[in-house]
Amino acid sequence: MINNRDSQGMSVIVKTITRLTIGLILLYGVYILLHGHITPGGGFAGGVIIALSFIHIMLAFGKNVALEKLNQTWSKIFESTGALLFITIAFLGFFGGVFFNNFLDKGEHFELFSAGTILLSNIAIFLKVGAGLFLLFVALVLFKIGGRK
Amino acid sequence: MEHIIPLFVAISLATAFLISLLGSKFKFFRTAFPVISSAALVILSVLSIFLVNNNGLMVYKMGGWIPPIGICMVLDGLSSFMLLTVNLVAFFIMIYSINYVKKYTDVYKYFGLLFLMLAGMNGVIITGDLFNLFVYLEVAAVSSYALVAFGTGRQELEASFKYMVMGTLASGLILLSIALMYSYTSTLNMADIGKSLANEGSSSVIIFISVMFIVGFGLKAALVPFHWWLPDAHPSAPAPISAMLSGVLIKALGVYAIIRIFYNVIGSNIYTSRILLVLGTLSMIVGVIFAIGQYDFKRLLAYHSISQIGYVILGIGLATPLGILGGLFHLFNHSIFKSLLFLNSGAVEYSTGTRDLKKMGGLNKKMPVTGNTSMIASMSIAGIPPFNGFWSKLLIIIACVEANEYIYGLFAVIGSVLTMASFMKVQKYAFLGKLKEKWKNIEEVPFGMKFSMICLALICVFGGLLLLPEISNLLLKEASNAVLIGKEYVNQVLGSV
Amino acid sequence: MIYFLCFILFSIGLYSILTKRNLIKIIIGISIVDYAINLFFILVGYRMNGRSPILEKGEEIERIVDPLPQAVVLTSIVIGLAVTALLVAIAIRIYEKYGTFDINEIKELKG
Amino acid sequence: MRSKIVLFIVALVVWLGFTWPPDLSHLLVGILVAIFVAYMTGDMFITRPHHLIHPLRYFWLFVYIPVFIWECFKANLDVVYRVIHPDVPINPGIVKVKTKLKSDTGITFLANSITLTPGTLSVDVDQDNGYLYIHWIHVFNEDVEGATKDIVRRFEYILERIFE
Repeated sequence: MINNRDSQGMSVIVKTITRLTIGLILLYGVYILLHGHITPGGGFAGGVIIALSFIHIMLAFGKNVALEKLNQTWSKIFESTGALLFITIAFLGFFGGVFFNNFLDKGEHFELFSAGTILLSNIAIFLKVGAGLFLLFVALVLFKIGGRK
Repeated sequence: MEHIIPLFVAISLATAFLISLLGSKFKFFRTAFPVISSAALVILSVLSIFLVNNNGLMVYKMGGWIPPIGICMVLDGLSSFMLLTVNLVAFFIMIYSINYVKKYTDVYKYFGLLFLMLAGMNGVIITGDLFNLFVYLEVAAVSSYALVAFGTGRQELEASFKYMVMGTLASGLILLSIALMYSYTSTLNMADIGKSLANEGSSSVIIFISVMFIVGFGLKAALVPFHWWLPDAHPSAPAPISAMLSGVLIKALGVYAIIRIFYNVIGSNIYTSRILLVLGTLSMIVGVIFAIGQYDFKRLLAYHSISQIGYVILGIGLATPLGILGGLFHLFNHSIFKSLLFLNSGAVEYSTGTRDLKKMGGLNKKMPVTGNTSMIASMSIAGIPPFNGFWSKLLIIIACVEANEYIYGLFAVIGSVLTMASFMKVQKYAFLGKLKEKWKNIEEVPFGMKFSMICLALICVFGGLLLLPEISNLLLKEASNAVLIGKEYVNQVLGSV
Repeated sequence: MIYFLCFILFSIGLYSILTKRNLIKIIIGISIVDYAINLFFILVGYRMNGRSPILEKGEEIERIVDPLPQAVVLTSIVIGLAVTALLVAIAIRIYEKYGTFDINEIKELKG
Repeated sequence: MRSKIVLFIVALVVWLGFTWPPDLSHLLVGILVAIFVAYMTGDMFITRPHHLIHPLRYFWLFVYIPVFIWECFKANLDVVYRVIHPDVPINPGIVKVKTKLKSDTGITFLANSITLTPGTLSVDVDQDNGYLYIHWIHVFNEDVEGATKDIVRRFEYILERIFE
């Protein structure tokens, strides 16, 4: 359980609002991510929103709470996995004859499961962008703390 | 067989991310894996040369989309020639790096960034789409910024910042000219742009775009009015990275893009050739004059890079078959001997810990491999027969005379003489003469470093053989033909869809 | 007319890069240059009275603005993000080593 | 754990709102996404889940909305008067007020209500002693009791019934 009266982070008002909204921000990011092929958005925008929700936790509660939820080792693994997944999807296009071929069933317009590999590519991009942006922020923040000592 | 075309980018990207995922855990991914992967790339480039020789120009449609709509990759003689150059140098640098980078922490990041840079360069060379070229260019450039700062010392950081500001500005200009080009032709495919420009005819917008392309890619290639970031950035990087930057990066990002855009897409005319001639000559002379006064080994080499890029641009600016052949041949030779020289400087720094020529002396006795290979490379860069540098410079000078551009030919000779003078200084201060007391206990560098230096030196010695008709038809003729066909490129690309 | 405003923005960024002494201000100048170019690229695809290029259920496509520059600029923004992050990281390291952001005091190397 | 379940339900409802009209694929994906969201951030969503089942609290929340809108309206008129009056009769300053509310959510709602009302702005909070620091466009009362009566009381008696 997260203690609101912990001295780290911002005041109780910010913490309470963060507690109430953070889940919905995360949900919205996932929505943007999963509907990237039928509405505006996609892997990059969704990844940025999801990364921002973790950055939000870090700003409100301090770095320890955020790193408990998603630590650096895992973010690094997610980042590389995302890129590899994207290349793997591109390689799987050889099943359809050409590199990057959209070999899956395209489906109907405006359905959630349509557009073949684009949804998978979006998820790969999300892993790369989300983890990358979070790592970037963590790197800059932790470096600043280290420099002050 | 045509499926190997996207592999140049895909393999290097996959290697980069595999290294960054597993490199911190397993030693294999920090040592053998980069070498294996870049060896695969070299084999693929050799394969691509034969492929081009058999089939002519090849277009690969990404994802099965037809080119003006989808993104395509184009493999022609020039591309395969550049791919061979880049991947060959990269292969030797990987072998060299395994021993060299032991002094750094987080070695896997080094190899990851190096492969990202390689992916960017291969992508620039092979792509057939103007915006895609910009993206790959930025991939290569961003990883090179990070690699220049890899040592995180005071000088490295400062050089990297300077390099980054200039590089970003150059990228901005390139993007701006791409935007203008898109507004003028409403397409981004290079062949389609060429077609639509041919229909529209010339206009002042095209001149504006050309000027911005020359400034942008000239900044990337470090031609003389835009050169002043290079002597800071290249010496500050770790030695293998300097070899990579000076040897291939400025060529893949700068010279190749200039050739492709001005000869194949916009179409060459008398003004662009004249501008290239003047810029080339200026770089040639100014670079070597600055180089003579330097006593920092790597800084001297960096100034020579500017000078030698001048030769390449001069040869290409002549726009005669012989001139382009000479320019491209010099491009290949320069990447070999300049990489070798930077590797030599890295070996000297590895053993003695200094880059100052005045503090060295007589190193030949303790480091025979480094000394002799650097002797070969110096003679090669100075244009002494029978090394490869002689043949390409000879071709360029003959081409100048043939084209009745005697002045430029004269400048090329002067540049060559000055180059020889400055490398005699290097040999005298660093390797010949009496061994100083301080360096009694130094040792020759480890095997991997020796191996790649010797291999590069052998290529220097036998590089002239590339001009033999059989090999030349395969490699250099194909490359220079790809440049010479000019706007015919457009028809070939659109015709092969 | 509006294109010239982009070029003015571009010039402001360029001015900031060339004359400011503070590393952070140079980074801001680079960002301004980036945004000016992105804005210009977006405007290239504009068309009079065009609507956004989003296909919705049960609608015909007519008079949409050019979607290609938007896709392209999204990529360019990502690149800009990467470059800016790297610039800031290097600037922080420079501050750690030199203790200042002033480029007049950071000149161990001379062009 | 109960907090996670609550967030799961809320997330599922919001997801269905996003993807209206619902069909089977959206519902299935929505359940997975809601589980993910609840797993990642559910432990910080609410601290006292048992309060959610009291119907009286929802009634008072319902009452609170018109009260808040009315107070907001009055404060708007007050600020408009101060702005268009030629003398601009303002006397800005920061006052300290006392609140009886103890819970985090209660204090947050009180502070945000005060901020949303024109003319007053919560600057800082001292939760241990129950003090709020308010920036006021025209300070009527400088002492703690008077200011508390003017600013806090109008919201506090309902918020107390909702959140305490």
